Amino acid sequence: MTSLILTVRESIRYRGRSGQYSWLAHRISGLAILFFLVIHVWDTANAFFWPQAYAWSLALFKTPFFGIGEVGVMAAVLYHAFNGIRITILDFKPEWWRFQRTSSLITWGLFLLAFIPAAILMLSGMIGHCSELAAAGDSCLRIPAFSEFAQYAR
Amino acid sequence: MKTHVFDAVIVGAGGAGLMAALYASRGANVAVVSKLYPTRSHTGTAQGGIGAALGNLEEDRWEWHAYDTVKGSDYLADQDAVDVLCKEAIETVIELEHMGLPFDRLPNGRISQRRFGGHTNNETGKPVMRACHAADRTGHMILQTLYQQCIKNRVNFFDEFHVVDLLRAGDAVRGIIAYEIATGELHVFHSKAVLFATGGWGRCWDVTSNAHSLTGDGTAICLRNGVPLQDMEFFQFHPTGIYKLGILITEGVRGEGGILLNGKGERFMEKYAPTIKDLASRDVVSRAIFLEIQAGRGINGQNYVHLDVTPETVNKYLAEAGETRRVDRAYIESKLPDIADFARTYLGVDPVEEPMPIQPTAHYAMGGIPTDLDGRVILGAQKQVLNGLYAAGECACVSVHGANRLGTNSLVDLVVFGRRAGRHIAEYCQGADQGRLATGTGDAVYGDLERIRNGSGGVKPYTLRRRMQQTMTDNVGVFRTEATMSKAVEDLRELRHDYQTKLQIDDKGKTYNTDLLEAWELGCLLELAEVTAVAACARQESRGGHAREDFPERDDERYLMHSLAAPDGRGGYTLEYKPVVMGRYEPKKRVY
Amino acid sequence: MQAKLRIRRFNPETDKKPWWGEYTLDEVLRTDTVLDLLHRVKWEQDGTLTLRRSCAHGVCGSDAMRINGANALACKTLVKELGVKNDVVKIQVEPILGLTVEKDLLVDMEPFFDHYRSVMPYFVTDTPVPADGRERLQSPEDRARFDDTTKCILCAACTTSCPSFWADGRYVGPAAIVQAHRFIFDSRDEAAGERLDVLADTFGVWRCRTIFNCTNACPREIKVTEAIAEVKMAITSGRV
Amino acid sequence: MAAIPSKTPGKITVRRVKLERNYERAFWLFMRLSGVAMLFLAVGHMVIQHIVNSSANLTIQFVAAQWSTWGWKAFDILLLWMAIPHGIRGLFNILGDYIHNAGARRLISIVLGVFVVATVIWATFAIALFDSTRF
Ligand SMILES: Cc1cc2nc3c(=O)[nH]c(=O)nc-3n(C[C@H](O)[C@H](O)[C@H](O)COP(=O)(O)OP(=O)(O)OC[C@H]3O[C@@H](n4cnc5c(N)ncnc54)[C@H](O)[C@@H]3O)c2cc1C
Ligand code: HEM
Ligand code: SF4
Ligand code: F3S
Ligand code: FES
Repeated sequence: MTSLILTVRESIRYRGRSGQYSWLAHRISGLAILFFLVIHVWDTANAFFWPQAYAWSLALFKTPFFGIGEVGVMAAVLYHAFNGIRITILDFKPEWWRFQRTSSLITWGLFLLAFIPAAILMLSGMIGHCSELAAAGDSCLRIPAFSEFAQYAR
Repeated sequence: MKTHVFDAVIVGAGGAGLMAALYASRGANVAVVSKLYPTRSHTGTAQGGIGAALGNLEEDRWEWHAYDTVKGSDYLADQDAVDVLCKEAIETVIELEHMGLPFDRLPNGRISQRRFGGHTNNETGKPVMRACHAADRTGHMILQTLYQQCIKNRVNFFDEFHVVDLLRAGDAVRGIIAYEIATGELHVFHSKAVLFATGGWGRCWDVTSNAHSLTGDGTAICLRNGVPLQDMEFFQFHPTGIYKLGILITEGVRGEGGILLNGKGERFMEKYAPTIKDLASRDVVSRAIFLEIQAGRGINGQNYVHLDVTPETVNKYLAEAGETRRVDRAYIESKLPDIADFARTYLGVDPVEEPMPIQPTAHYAMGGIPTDLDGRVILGAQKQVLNGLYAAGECACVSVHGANRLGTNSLVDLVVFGRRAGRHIAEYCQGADQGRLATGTGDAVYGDLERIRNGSGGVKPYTLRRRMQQTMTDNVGVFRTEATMSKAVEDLRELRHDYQTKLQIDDKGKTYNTDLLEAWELGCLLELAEVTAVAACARQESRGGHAREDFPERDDERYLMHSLAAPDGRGGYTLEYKPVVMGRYEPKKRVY
Repeated sequence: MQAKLRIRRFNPETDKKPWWGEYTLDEVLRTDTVLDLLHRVKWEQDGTLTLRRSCAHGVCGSDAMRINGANALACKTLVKELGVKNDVVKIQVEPILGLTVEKDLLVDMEPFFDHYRSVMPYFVTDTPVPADGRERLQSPEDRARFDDTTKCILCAACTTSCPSFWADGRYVGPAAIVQAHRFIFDSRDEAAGERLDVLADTFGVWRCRTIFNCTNACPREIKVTEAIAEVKMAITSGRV
Repeated sequence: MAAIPSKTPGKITVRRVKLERNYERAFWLFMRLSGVAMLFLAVGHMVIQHIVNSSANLTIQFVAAQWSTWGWKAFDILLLWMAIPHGIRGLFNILGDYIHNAGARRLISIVLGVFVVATVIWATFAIALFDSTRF
């Protein structure tokens, strides 16, 4: 535990360069994706085992709270993917070590390039969904009731 | 006090100590005691190369190497020892290669060699490629390789144990006392044999290439224990230290074609050494630089000259000399990477683009603990052997360097005589018996250390050290006179008195008390500085590294002799002399 | 110029916890090294300040410490590199991380050297020496393969800058891998397999997450991460 | 004498070494290979599911339509087989950095191992047996 505290504190205090921040971001994004993925997998499996729960969860995920989380997952996946490829390349091409800074910058650049449009599309989709519901007198903030999906009960 | 029992104790883990340890441990149970982690030893800073007449690039013979060494020594070296040095240099360098030392290579796969000051082809008088090297970190590779071999052979190390005394019982040796730096505890190492390999004492001077830890401890301990010190007046000033800092710029720079230039842009070494110019031996070049500066021809009239290794300049002079070889940036960077790094870091100068400001720097102790060819310490003019006591490396004086050491010869000295001493120790320990320790062992040093710890005179060791370094630099430097040296002796007397009576340190603790140890080391420096000044004062001639304005000529009639300095019992030092071992080479006037 | 130093102090005999000592020095030059300043503090102000040092020009590896947040050798870090503002330079000095602090800036190096020793850092061969009694031959190209890693001075700046090492001191660390690399890629050496077996284990090269702090900390400018990656490749491909 | 070339490919001596089998190396490689595979699978999945078809429109019918072809089923199963072991191994690496007790480590590896197997089997069944005609 002490080593965890030390590492976390010093990973912020130590004046490292691009690689240190890339590593922190990679680690955090990896954990975030995993957290989401595990829920997602078990949830999706319900499509077969317990369709009612699955359908309900799909509706639940459309609320803005989850919508924003989804944008976060998108950010995590994109960064983690690009940076993972960067690490892999540096491991397999030792002599490219000298691009440590350039490669980090490229990774962040690619990430932004991919993420900004993705975020805009995702957020506009979400806003569209909310305004549709608002027009119909409903609210996208309303948490759907489980019973609404009884039609999918096994 | 903890007691350890070993056959032999090696004090110091530089090149000499480790080589001796490797050999001694083949036949005896050995402990290596060092105040630094072995890889921190100053051997690691040696740059240019190790000399051996391998003849990998051009014809070379060990006899030529021997002649160059004797000539370089200004005929003060013992020629039997020089023969051993130069002959065994070849097999020892090969042995180092077999231990894995990564020398630079020639296209045909052999060890690469370069030129170095004072090393010549005896037939043509031209510089010869004799210095075997691993870029400009030859010493680093030697130190690493020897340490690696020690690990492989499971040598016992006591790292960060500071040796403070030698244990003698009449004409035999009983071991040493060491201060464990981590805990402040004293340890007795009870042994049949002791080898000192504690390196030099350049810290007596202000501008020096030597590490902070080079304080001559082993040499001073021997002096205190009745070993007269040999040829202490001969201390080498290396011509090319970084201006003000003293950090060494290897002679290898000139070996690769670097040129010394004065304030007028002249290659002044043409005047002082017409044949081999910038590659003359060190004393000659240091004096030349000093004279140029004195004549106002330093750069902008200041106390330094330029060392120029820019491809432009080097190629110009190569062309002038009719050589076909040319250098470029890549070449300089690959042959002198560390030098380039030092210049960039400490001078802010890129040596490939600009010349480097340099001045002579206190560098190497030719004198020290007198030994025979097997590293056994010998006492006085009668050359009586002190059984079980050995010395090797810079702290010892075999003497192969005489009045002036040639570049690359120290590393040879370390490994050749370290090896011989190690072998002899292994043999000696088989026969000798352990003896008994006297009661009260260690009380005296304990008292000394306590006195330093509890001193309350209000004078910090640092103040005394500064004053010592100042007086040594001003008065016992490249050029000396009766007046300056007497002044130095006087100053040093006073400093030693202050050291005894007024010293005060801040750290009274046990754990890692480096304050205390620095003060203890200062005691060694003060003694060695005074011995140096006294011996220098008495030698009324100029020879090698000892250049007197009042006696500018060499005087073979009176002084073709080794000096031996010992305490006179009244707080000062007396001198006696012993003859030099001559051989094939008769003293001649030294011209380069 | 003036220097304001904050030095992490700890004396096990008197202190329960480390504390910050603050010192001001005048007449500091832009070309002074941090070691020069620490010496001035020790010699002029407080002799109890404790650190290791020897050569004072970056080749003995004694004085790795954390200067303004990142590892470096005190004797190779010049005041002018540390951001002089209005003729004042602020310098913060701490011991290196991940090894036990014994006193002030001085840490226990034993675990570090244990890792070093664990990778067989010595030349091994069964091939007899050449019959002519001369050197083993090696082409300049083969020699060049491990040139970079022969420069290591075992200062520990790299290992103690590595977050993986902070997390678990059993990771052999970049310095030991650099030392192993020096032998693995030496065409004369014959124990590459054994060293690679050590390094392929749980606390070997895989703990390196390509963070590059080591490369950036190395005062000898060794391409540490490159060397580690070459070792990883040697293990994956079975070729050296 | 020429400068030492920094690298002359082709002229260096390359030797083969025999190494012990080592699962650490296998995992390390797996992390990288699965990573490369997932660059297409996971990123593709994210783009298709969350952008091309905004998740605002995502319904169980949509999923059913996708899983009516074996191609899509295979895509998702492959992603599953990559992502769960990759992520859990990653988690184990992180935990392993901070948990030094050998026993605790073994326990964690067992728990995580069981979790991977259970998750992968459960979800694989779900996808494979999913019957689109029901929706
Ligand atoms: C910058 C520089 C460059 C040089 N370049 C060259 C060159 O190119 N070629 C060449 O031939 N020579 C060169 N020399 C000279 C040569 O390097 C040294 O003379 C030689 O390395 C000395 O080695 P040593 O083994 O005697 O001692 P060192 O390597 O100095 O080691 C001394 C050892 O003694 C230990 N020690 C000291 N005091 C105590 C104590 N009280 N208790 C316990 N242990 C103690 C230390 O810990 C250390 O391990 C150079 C010297 C310098 C300074
Ligand atoms: C999209 C493509 C992906 C790529 C290219 C990729 C690549 C990588 C690589 C190369 C590593 C190893 C890092 C190292 O050992 O230093 C890694 C670690 C990790 N990955 Fe991924 N990955 C991807 C997707 C995922 C997914 C989907 C998850 C979640 C399930 C995930 C979770 C993790 C975790 C938790 C780590 C450990 C992080 C660490 O050790 O700091 N990754 N990834
Ligand atoms: S690799 Fe560099 S930083 Fe690491 S120990 Fe060696 S010299 Fe120091
Ligand atoms: S900092 Fe550490 S993670 Fe690797 S690249 Fe260097 S060893
Ligand atoms: S004191 Fe030798 S590396 Fe700094």
